[in-house]
Amino acid sequence: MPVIEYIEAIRLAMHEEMERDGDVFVMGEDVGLKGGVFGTTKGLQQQFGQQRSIDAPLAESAIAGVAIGAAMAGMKPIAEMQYSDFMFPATNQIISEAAKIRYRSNNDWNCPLVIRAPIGGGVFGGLYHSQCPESVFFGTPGLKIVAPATAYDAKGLLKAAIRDPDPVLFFENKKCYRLIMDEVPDEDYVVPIGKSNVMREGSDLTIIGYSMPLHFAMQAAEELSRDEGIEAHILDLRTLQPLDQEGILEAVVKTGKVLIIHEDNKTGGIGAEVSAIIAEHLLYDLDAPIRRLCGPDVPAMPINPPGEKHFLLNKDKVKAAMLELARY
Amino acid sequence: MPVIEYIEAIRLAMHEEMERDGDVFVMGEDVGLKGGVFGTTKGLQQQFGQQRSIDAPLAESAIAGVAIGAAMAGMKPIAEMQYSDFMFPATNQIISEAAKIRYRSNNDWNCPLVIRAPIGGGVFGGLYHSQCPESVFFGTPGLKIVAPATAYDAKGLLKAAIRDPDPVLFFENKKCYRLIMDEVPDEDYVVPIGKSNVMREGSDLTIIGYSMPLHFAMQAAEELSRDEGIEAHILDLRTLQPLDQEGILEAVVKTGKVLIIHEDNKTGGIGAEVSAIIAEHLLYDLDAPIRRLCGPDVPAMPINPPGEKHFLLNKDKVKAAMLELARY
Amino acid sequence: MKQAGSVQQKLRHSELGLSDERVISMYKTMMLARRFDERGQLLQRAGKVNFHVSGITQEPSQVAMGFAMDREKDWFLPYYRDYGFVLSLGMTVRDLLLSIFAKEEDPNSAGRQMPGHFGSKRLRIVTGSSPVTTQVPHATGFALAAKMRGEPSVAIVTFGDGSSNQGDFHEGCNFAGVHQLPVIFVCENNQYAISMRYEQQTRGRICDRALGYGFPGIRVDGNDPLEVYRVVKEARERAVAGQGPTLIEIMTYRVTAHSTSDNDLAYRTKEEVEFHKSKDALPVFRQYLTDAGLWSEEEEATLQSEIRSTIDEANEYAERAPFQSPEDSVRYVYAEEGN
Amino acid sequence: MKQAGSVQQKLRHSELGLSDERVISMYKTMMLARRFDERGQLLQRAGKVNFHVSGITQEPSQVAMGFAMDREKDWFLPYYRDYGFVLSLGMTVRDLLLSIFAKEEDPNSAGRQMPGHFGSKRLRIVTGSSPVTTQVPHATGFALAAKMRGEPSVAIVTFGDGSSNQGDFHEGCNFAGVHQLPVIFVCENNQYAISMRYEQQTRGRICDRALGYGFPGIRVDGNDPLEVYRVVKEARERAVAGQGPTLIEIMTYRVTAHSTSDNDLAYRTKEEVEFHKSKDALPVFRQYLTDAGLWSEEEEATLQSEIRSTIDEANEYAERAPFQSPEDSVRYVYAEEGN
Ligand SMILES: Cc1ncc(C[n+]2csc(CCOP(=O)(O)OP(=O)(O)O)c2C)c(N)n1
Ligand SMILES: Cc1ncc(C[n+]2csc(CCOP(=O)(O)OP(=O)(O)O)c2C)c(N)n1
Ligand SMILES: [Mg+2]
Ligand SMILES: [Mg+2]
Repeated sequence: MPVIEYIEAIRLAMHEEMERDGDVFVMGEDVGLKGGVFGTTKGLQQQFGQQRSIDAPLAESAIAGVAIGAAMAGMKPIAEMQYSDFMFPATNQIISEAAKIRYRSNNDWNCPLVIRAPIGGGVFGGLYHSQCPESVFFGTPGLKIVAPATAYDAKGLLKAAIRDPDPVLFFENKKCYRLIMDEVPDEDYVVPIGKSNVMREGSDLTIIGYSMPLHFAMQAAEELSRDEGIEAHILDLRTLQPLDQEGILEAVVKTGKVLIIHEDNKTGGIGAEVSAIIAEHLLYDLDAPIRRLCGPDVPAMPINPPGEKHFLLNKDKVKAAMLELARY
Repeated sequence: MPVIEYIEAIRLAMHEEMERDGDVFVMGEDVGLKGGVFGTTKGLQQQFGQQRSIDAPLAESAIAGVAIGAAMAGMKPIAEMQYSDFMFPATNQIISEAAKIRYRSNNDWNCPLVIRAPIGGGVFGGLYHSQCPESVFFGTPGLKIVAPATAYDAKGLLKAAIRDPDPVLFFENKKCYRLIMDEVPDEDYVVPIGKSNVMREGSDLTIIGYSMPLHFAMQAAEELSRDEGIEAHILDLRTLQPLDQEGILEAVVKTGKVLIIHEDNKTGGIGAEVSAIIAEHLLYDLDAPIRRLCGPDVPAMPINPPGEKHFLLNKDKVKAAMLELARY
Repeated sequence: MKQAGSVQQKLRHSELGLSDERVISMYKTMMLARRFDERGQLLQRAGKVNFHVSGITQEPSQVAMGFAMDREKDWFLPYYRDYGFVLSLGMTVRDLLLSIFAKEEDPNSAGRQMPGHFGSKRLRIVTGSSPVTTQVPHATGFALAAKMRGEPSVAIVTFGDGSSNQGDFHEGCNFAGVHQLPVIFVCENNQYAISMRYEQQTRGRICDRALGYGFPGIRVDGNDPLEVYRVVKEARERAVAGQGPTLIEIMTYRVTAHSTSDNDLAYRTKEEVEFHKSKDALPVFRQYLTDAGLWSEEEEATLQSEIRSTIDEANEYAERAPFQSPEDSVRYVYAEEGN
Repeated sequence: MKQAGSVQQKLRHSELGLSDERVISMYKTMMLARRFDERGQLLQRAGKVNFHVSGITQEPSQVAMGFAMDREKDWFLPYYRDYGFVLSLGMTVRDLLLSIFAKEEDPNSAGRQMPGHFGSKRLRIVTGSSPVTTQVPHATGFALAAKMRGEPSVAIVTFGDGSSNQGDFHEGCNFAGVHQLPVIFVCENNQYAISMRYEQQTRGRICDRALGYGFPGIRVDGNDPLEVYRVVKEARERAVAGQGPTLIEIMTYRVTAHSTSDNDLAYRTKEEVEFHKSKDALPVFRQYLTDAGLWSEEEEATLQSEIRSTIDEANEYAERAPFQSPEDSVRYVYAEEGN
């Protein structure tokens, strides 16, 4: 199976879905001739033309709102937000509109929309090119939210999102774009929305997370296995909304010790809900308090290197937390 | 001490602070001559003039954004969002701007802004006049969020919010406006932001919540005490951001059984964070799984009476959950 | 105006390409909207429903809009006062009463949303929400879809004067201008946004904003429905011909309170309201038909009694109809299996 | 243009009320901005810093803006290309280099934000962010505060052409129009928003949008800094006199890539860029001073060497300066005790 970059997996998913279905199109700032500021939509305009790879004016509420209209009309838009930090002007369109169209019309209308937005730091982007906006949208029923950590999942989840009849926020991690490469089959496949994935089997402690930090956990797990004989069980949520409750509980039961990790700041993050689900359903199976290792509760990460490093998770921080929990 | 309505407490707080400090002003749609759609700002324009009770064009991002500018210039604006459902167009101004001004300028600038927004249902307002938007803003460091349940707290917290040097979202419950009346002293006082309040002492189970549903819990607690001899300990969070961790943990230790209640839907709500805090710090003090009783995970409540009733918490639903937990 | 020049006036609708039947049908629809609206107010006052929002005096131009469009091909994004508009698109008074009573059979939302929140895929009426102006970019999106598919559909969207100050107005118009999309933006300028007079909302003319987006902006008298018809029809023709969007500002006046929850005399005088009531286009339109020899006292009497019985029946039906069950009221958050 | 009419031109700045010293100082500031900007590019190419965003060719009009305002009274809300603007307001090259190197002593953000995100309360420069156009309503808010307090302050805010399509532009302008606030909205139309040409962003003229808000909108040639000075000064006078806002569209061109992360030849030609480089206002302005007898080769040489050593020193200082400590980098989320 070919090994490809995470960003290439995203590009391929769009490319294949646009070939497969004439209703699929991409829209966003600079997505056309330039192919996006990260190059994610490169080549799409050349192949599919300006009508299906639309350079949109610099106005995120319109990008979302126009895409919502087109989706209600039966198209399948993929709206790109240049950085997830810049999707907040579209919040009203996403929360008041996209999320509520099916419900408010009693199933008469629906909104098969995908909004792609790069999340995460570590690229010296500072306060407004590094954020994780998950918590803003997580509490809104009617939205689905996915956040892949691997190229395989990126491609399969994006395809599933495009085919989904409801609005899906697709949070791709910009640090993963060129850093993460893995095997991706040539054949068509989807990764089902709503299913978590066990990345590593283990019996000593369970790590639950999503997106980039899982790679730190995987590296740390290898070292802990080799050096300490500690075996971590690692669960990739992949879908944040709806959370895979069953998958979470299974992963917890395996070890009885849970560390939740994400880059988004701790308070009000996805980790809180994961922890609450566990505390509601598996309290008596726990051998240690539920730990969360997340970004600090500050508005965003600074651009200067020591500040950025201090903010972000990395292998060493995750490993230390894992070790501490394993020894608990 | 005079007993006054919750809405009157809010009006009085604004009135007194405007008298006290010439930099304080209110701004929003219809806040002037009409005195707001609920009457919350009634009389302010008459007393303080059009310049300090400003009718703003129908544009929430400007209401927030202009208020932010004025706040940075040293004024103390109270921006009113007509319904919290309509504050989403201002999300970018609130999250990207108000919340980050102090941090991004390394303490050079700050933003002493209050945004008032009525939350909650039960007024036959349907999907877009009933929502609880807490979860959208809760995960954003740099914001403070308060949500009073009583007239006393409404007045004291609003005064504290107006005097606070940082942006505060003040979520007033529209169902409480005329339904909730309690003793409010004539003298100036503030309720400190960040401090929860024990509404009722008890030893059998702990209820943690905020805003309107606490009144259901109080009624249910009385009945349970009288009929079943069950004594509930009830904690009003009052401030949602920053959460009073110490207060929460103290309340939990009292009984070892926790029921968290709020009207906002369950997934991703404030209750998740409260539960996660407990699961992280007091796991071994718990005698039962942590329960959450919240709005269902649907986009918003319907306008038709049976649908609204089905969506909302009430005394009976809370009582049933309390009883079940007490008997656990 | 009514007496003199009637021979000339007789021709106005024909000149616009409106047959006698169509112009009569326009009048009937306006009257139906008016009577429905009055019933809504009555029901609220009688405590039978919680809430009503009125479009009285805005109906003539709303109906004119509807008649200027193509019900089979176009897309409609009305706002909450548009009873006249949606009635001209095929929604029935029964549908509207089911919505007022918030009953399950309400095609707009099964009684989930407030009245005035229209939506019916069958009628190509796009589901709307309460936060104002969000529908403007949606209309642009429908127009984009039509253009991409090569369909001769035009999207028409309405909103209030106050609502035109939302960012979404600007963004939705500008996008449509850049891509020259087949969409008509209609501002029903009734000179108030709840308590706020037009001058408190903006110092510009709304129609002038089109200039900044590179397409025509036209102001039209809402009390002249035939002129509204003409302007909308021309805008539609431009749109279909690939000449892009048009912004139309219909000058009208809100004679009722903002809604049944509002007391408008707290911020304006009875005299001001009475003045505008006296300019009501409905009797003028009837006079036009009469002068044109198309309408008589008898026909008026028959119409009124027909409308009354239609509304009475619908009212009774809607009042008796069941609410959506609580179990069903939490359905359709996402597609269900087999959807 | 350079030779002929020089006698007449000699008077231009004096006619505008600019003293010889001031107009020379303007030139020096433009040149300082240019050389600083070039250093920024160099540092990025040398791998010393990660990122630079350039304002080259936009500085002459930026400096003109700064000089037309009152540094003691007004409020300044620049956008990320405004080096010329902030240098004319009292920010130093050392401040800017500290920001480029993201060092603790950077007055803008202590090295927290990207370069080009200005802010200094002392200099009345309002802290800015990356999401474009959010500063427009802020400027309106500063103007509102000035009006409420009866202070003779004017807020001036800049933004790009692409950014003028955000809802916040519309909302911020309209609010200011309604309340006739002392604010100047300046669009630096450099004809690109990253890769997107002006025509892909809007079909209208940005200056025309003012009409819809009820205040004047003026388009001015950015390569004519004295004209920019005149227009901004007049707008300021109108503002102080209580006559409300002005929208100014400065026509310019972005000759560099969007930022050092962008490859502009993917979407435009070298020829197009060269054509606009040839219209650079900086040498023209120098010629103007020379023709006016205010500037010589020797003065130019001195200026260049002064600037070089200023920049070199600042560069060295900034490069050596410490970063904010990780512990401090998480401070100031909220006010700290005693704040
Ligand atoms: C985003 C948003 N903010 C506030 C409201 C509350 N609201 C409902 S109608 C209205 C006034 C609308 O005025 P206008 O656009 O002129 O329409 P009209 O009611 O006059 O027809 C307001 C402020 C809302 N529905 N949505
Ligand atoms: C809300 C938002 N969306 C997207 C971006 C990413 N972005 C940064 S600059 C830019 C283009 C701005 O163009 P323009 O306003 O013309 O200013 P210029 O860079 O040309 O000076 C974009 C899209 C952003 N900063 N903010
Ligand atoms: Mg109106
Ligand atoms: Mg530009």
